Amino acid sequence: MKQTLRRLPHARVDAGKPIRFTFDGQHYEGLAGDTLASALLANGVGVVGRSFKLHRPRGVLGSGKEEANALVQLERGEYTEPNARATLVPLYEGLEACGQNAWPNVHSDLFGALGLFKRLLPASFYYKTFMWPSWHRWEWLVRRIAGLGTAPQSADPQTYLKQNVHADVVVVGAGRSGLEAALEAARDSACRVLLIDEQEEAGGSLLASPSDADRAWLAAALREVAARENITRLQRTTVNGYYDNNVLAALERLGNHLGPAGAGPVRERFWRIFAGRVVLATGAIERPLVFPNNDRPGILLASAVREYSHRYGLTLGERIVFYTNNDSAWRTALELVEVGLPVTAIIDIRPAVDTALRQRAEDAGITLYPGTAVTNTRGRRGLRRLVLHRLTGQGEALGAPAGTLDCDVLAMSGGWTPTIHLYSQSGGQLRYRDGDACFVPERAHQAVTVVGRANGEFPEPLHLQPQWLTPGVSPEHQWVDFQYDVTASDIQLAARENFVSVEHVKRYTTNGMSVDQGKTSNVNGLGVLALATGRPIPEVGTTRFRPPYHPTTIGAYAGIELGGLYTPFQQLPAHAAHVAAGALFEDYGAWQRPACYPQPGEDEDAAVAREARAVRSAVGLLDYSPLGKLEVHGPDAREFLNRVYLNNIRTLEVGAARYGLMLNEAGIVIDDGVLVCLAEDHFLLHTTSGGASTIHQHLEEWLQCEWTDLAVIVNNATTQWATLMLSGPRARSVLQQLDSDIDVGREAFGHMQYRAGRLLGQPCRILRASFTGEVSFEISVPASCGQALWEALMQAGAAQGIVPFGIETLMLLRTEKGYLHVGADTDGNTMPQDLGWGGAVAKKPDDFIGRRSLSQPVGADPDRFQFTGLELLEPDARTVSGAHVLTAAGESTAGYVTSAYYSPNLNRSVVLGIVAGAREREGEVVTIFYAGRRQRARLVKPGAYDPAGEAFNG
Amino acid sequence: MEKYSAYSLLKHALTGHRRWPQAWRSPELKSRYDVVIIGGGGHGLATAYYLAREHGITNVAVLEKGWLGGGNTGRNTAVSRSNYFYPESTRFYEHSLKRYETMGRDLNYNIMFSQLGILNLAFSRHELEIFRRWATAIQVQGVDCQVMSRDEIAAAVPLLNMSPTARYRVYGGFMQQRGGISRHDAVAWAYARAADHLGVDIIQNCEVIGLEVSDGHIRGVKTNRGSIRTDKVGMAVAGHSSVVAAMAGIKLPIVSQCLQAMVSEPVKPCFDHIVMSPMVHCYLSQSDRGELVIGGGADTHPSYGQRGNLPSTEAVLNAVVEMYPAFSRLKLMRQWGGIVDIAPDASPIVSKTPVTGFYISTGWGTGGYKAIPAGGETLAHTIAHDRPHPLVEPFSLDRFAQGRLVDEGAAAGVAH
Amino acid sequence: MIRIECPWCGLRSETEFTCGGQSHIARPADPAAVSDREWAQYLYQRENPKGLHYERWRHTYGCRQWFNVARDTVTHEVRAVYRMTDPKPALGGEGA
Amino acid sequence: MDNLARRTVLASATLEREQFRVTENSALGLIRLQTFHRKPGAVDHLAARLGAPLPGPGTTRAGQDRQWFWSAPGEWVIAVRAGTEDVVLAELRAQLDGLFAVLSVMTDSRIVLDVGGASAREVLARGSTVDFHPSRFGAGSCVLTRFAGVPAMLACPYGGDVILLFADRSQARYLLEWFEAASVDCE
Repeated sequence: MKQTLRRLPHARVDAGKPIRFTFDGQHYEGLAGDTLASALLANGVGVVGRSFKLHRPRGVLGSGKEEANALVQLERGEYTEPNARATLVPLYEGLEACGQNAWPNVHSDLFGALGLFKRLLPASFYYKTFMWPSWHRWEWLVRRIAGLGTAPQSADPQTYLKQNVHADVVVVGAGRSGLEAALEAARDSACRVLLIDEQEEAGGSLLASPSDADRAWLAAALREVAARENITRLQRTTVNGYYDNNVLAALERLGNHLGPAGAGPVRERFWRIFAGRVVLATGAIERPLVFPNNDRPGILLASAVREYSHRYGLTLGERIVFYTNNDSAWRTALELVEVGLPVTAIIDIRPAVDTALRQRAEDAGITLYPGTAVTNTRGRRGLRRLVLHRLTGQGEALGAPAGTLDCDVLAMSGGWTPTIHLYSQSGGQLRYRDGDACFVPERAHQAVTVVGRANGEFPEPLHLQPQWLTPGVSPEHQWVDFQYDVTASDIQLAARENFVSVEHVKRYTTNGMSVDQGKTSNVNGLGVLALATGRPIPEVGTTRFRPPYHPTTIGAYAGIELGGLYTPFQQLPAHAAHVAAGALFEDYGAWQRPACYPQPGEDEDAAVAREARAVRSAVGLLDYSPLGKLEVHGPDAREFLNRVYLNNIRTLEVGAARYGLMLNEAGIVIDDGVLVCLAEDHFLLHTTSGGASTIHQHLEEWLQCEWTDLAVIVNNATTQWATLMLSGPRARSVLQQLDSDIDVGREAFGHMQYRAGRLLGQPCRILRASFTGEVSFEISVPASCGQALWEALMQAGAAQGIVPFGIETLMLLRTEKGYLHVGADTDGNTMPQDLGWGGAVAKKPDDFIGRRSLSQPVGADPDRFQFTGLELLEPDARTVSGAHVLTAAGESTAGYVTSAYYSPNLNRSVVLGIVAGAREREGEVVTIFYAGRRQRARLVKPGAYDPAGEAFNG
Repeated sequence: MEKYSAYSLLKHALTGHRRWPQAWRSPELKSRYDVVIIGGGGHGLATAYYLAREHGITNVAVLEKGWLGGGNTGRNTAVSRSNYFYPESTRFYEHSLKRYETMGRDLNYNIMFSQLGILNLAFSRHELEIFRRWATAIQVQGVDCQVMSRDEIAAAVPLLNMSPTARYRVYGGFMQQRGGISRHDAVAWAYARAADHLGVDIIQNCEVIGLEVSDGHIRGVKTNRGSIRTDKVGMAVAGHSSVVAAMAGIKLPIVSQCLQAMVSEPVKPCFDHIVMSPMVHCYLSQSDRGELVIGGGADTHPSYGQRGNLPSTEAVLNAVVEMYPAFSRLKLMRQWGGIVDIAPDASPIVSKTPVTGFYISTGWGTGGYKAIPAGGETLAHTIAHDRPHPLVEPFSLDRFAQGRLVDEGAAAGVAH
Repeated sequence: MIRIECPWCGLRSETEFTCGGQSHIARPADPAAVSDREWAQYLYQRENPKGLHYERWRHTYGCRQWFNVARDTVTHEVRAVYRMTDPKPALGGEGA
Repeated sequence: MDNLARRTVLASATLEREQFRVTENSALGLIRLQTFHRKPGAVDHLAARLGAPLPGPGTTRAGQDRQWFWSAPGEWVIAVRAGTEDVVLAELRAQLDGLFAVLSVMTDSRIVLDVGGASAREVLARGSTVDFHPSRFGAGSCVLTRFAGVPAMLACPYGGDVILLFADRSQARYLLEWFEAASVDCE
């Protein structure tokens, strides 16, 4: 019956504020304060969803988190949200929702025909069939039918914030017990209290109480909460996870009640809560009763009927009947009568009920059916009639028919399940309490207390008599899990096939695996299983609850750290200059560096070729700042470095520089670079670009954990300095134009030497090493001068034809020259002997990190992959890094191409690789394989360009 | 064993499914077995099945401390693939993949193996080069694998973030079309049903509390349900290997860590492949039920706590939204953790041990599920012949003293 | 989420730390003198107990210091925190 | 040719919202003092020579014309007026002559951000799990933490809502963009 605007007095909706919305394209009107579910009920919309497997027509079952039927597709386009619970969607102007998992719509769904084949589709039927001819032939069909709502097709227009918060006491749930606990804790003004409640407004079940006393109490409590400065209240916030060390995760809904139009940029806020003590006041969820066709629209939980009547002011039906196995539903029925709702009958499976309740019900003119069961329901898309039978004894068997009973609303109560999900996640133990047939907290594992209904403290005794399923009638249509269409017969079948562990039953029948995560079906399922296996419920046990308590927006876990914020880029000191020079930036170990500088009309290859020619013929400038610069200080610095490097550091003189290799303890080459001795107790250690912090941590770990007696301090000075590489035959003459106290003349400053001094008025350090094969100066100045130095050198070099060059050009140049690049030309198996350093190892008198591993049997394998040059035999042939070198027989791998470029300076391919036994096989011809193509190549010494090594002295 | 088929389903429908036989028995524990398998997960059950079928050894007990498939078999993301780098690995996993392709009919149990195809994505120039090396390695070994361009990837995964300005730009990738997902519980149940039918005793809720070893030989097994005499014990207890091996006085090169997986609420089909990426670390597929099945990396600290941890959940979902912006408004439904045993080279250990008659299958790391058939087959062979199966010779326990690690990560050049 | 009391910076979340695995592993005094098997044991063999584990962590995002943690690998409860140079405390309940 | 000009990292880029502000502080020069803290008494010797106690873990102290921040065991960051690093360096070297004390200028390796506004503490709590409540992070507090995924030092030398953030120079741009995204609701 429609009652859009006319609601009962006391209702917490605003009759003065009508709100328009649409469902499945139909226009409706609700009131401010409604949820989509209450508004749909107000408009007499019976069928709001379809079940997952059989597409049974379904109406609203509950009034909150426990809802298993009323799942809708909320909004459209980029704002769409599948599987939204109508009971949790606050109504807002212009709301658009559609039914799901149905065609053409939930009201008349063609897939509903599946219900006719229920017999053929018992639990896990799919494991027993679809094998012929193969699962493939069937899968496409099953895939199409499965699923509920539809995923968005475009990016989320809203964002999500993450917020950390620390509190001494965290209270979850702002019902009566939660409010009491929060106010109690807040008496100590030094105690930071966080009160969290998931509903639109605080109050919990008090919001559905018709009693003026309750409402007054709530108002007063909320006033006091507001007055307490040490209480922070988070409303519309659901605590979803309870992790180790009293860390909780919660989701605050900031904009969902305003809809796409009204919402700000932030949709939800994800809270990480660090709690001293936690109080869980999470209430309890009512259980359905299990009887034939108990899933018909019009059959609701009694607690939901109470909510819709008192909180939302709905009458719901003309004939409201209650069906229960405990006292709480009786009180609900009487409350309804008091506000004038048409409660016509109460059916109770218990033969005897508390006489006082009985008396009050009779006085209210309610027909009573004690010791009676509902054995069937009728009504196509809405409830019309109940079929009743007497129960014998304590309800174990069915007796005589008790006729039929017309009604349009059935309010059922199978008892209550304390909401202990979070408690269970916290590691707390549970105990099964027979009297009320529910699990209650037993022994906590963390600093948490559970209060109120969540702790099994019901305001008045339930006098419950469990009935897990209806005896004497077929279990086939007695639903346990409404969402996934699990019936009592499915659970019995599982037991019959010896799936008797509760986890097996859950997985075999999918009971409790639906989106409501078994909030209404878990305990009933246990009950049915216990009966089927003749075990008491405690022996059957319960499944473990896992986060999230309630499904949680994936975007909220991600927060703002997306796109450019997903992983921080590191920027070069002269970044702006590179942008101005048209750099093509790429990600090199989190550093944003120019790959090359394509000029108008140039593609990447052309740019690299041009830059490479310029460096060989004139001069080029590279921002080399990420070059690792570690400073090692202390009286024991030399001793330490001698243990760290493969090389003998004892003989390194002050002022001298030496190329060195570093291994890990397994003997694998992890880094190389130039080590400079600045003073007896001060060394400058260069690492591969991007390797600086890794190597820094490697050294720190040895100093702090193994050699704690060595007085050594290691600092990572990489970003203190901007380092520019000036390279090419004209490099020196360019540098000479800059005013400095360092003589960079050929004789004064030779290859592999280091100088410190001042350059254009700033401190500077210059290393003469070469990674290009040309004369190179690696010039470091304070980072904030990096851009100025870049500009100065470009200006000074303009006449000499200086060009900026990028990393890809550097890689081409060093490949031409045959210089090893650790990480590219080595892999996680490369040992020094594979690089020709076996001799150096033998010569070194002392132990060093990784040395012992080199003499394990693997180190002597003849077919170790060793660093080599490769010369493609076909003229003008090309290959790629990643191609394989094949064995002589040509059917398996004997190495890889690790660096491959086409050299614009030599006009042929330059190729490096690691190949089995290469150091002994120089001159041999091997086969290279890539993308189905084979090529022939000769193993040669690395270094096609300037083998004599004159250029870098030039 | 009653044959499962559309016909049997129809037949039983007529009697309301009240006559289905048990999938497996619940036998009493005997005092003597020829072989005792510790661990009633996929590997243990498969081992027992192959012992009985391939080697005629049927006096076998499988001891499970909890419920069948309750360990990592029931906690993984159900992916099977053989796109490995080293021949040793590829040979083994390809053998396993072939078994998956025929398992449904071999065991008369539909494990719903969907060969959706596994796509690996590269996010940098360097990674692309490594992927070329990797893909070529697979091809050289004659296994299907195709390198894919940006455009091909964009077409195959419409919801993937292909923006050229994305923090991690997709450079390319490679696909193993035969890779797929299956129903993990079904795999355990299928092997259990088949093994039971061949006479294997499957004992649930039976925890091993000790191993009897004297003069270097295994003699028996002590359980909470009594002692067993036996000369051969196979260990397949992922997530517990160090604990059980210690009962035989053996220390392993293993560290146990927690690996999480999670699923979203079910939605209509929108994701047709299995997509993985090392750099933006998550892997994703959509189950037949419609849930997005999501995995990531293992927690980096040793753990036996089979539960989720918030930081890793956030990290993997952060990666999901970065790669698939449209999934931001979907809801995470369930999340869980399993304990994985990881060897120094992240490769398995299927091996004899210093204790005669004690055989171990461990070190499956994050990839044990895909190895179930081959793992069972090779462990069964190793037990039956007291000699490693050729497929697992490279995966022996003594490879570490040789320094002959089988380190896939190292081969990819990403070890450092 | 694991919360660790850094000996210098105080109680922090695990996301600020790096776990370095088992602690108190003695590097052979003279590596050249040990056998391949002994060297491999030093490199790779680990206690990996279910229960109390002595391990080392680094406050990577804080003071950059390594220190020892005695932690239960099942409950993740941190039983003790001590410096690299401190002796291993006897806490009882060593794991299997 | 002219001398090399220094440039600030973010040039003049700032973030100004009603409740929240982030601006680059280029007035500070930074010096790091380190000693071998595992050697017994090492730290006391330094303090003795400097004639003033050094701030301990989690704290910062004001000295005349400089501010001391504890940044690791046996390690302090000293903030001085930009440009006076060499002077202070020389002075400290003289004071500490003969001790194992490593002094290095680190001005260029760091960005210093002034973070302020009524929402400052709330926004900071979006980037780090440290407790920024005034009762826990007040005047004289100095923490090193993971902030927005990168290592950072946060200090509250004078109390109130004025907080200094020290991070690596190469991540300055990232941090500014992070703050922009994290404070969308601070208008």
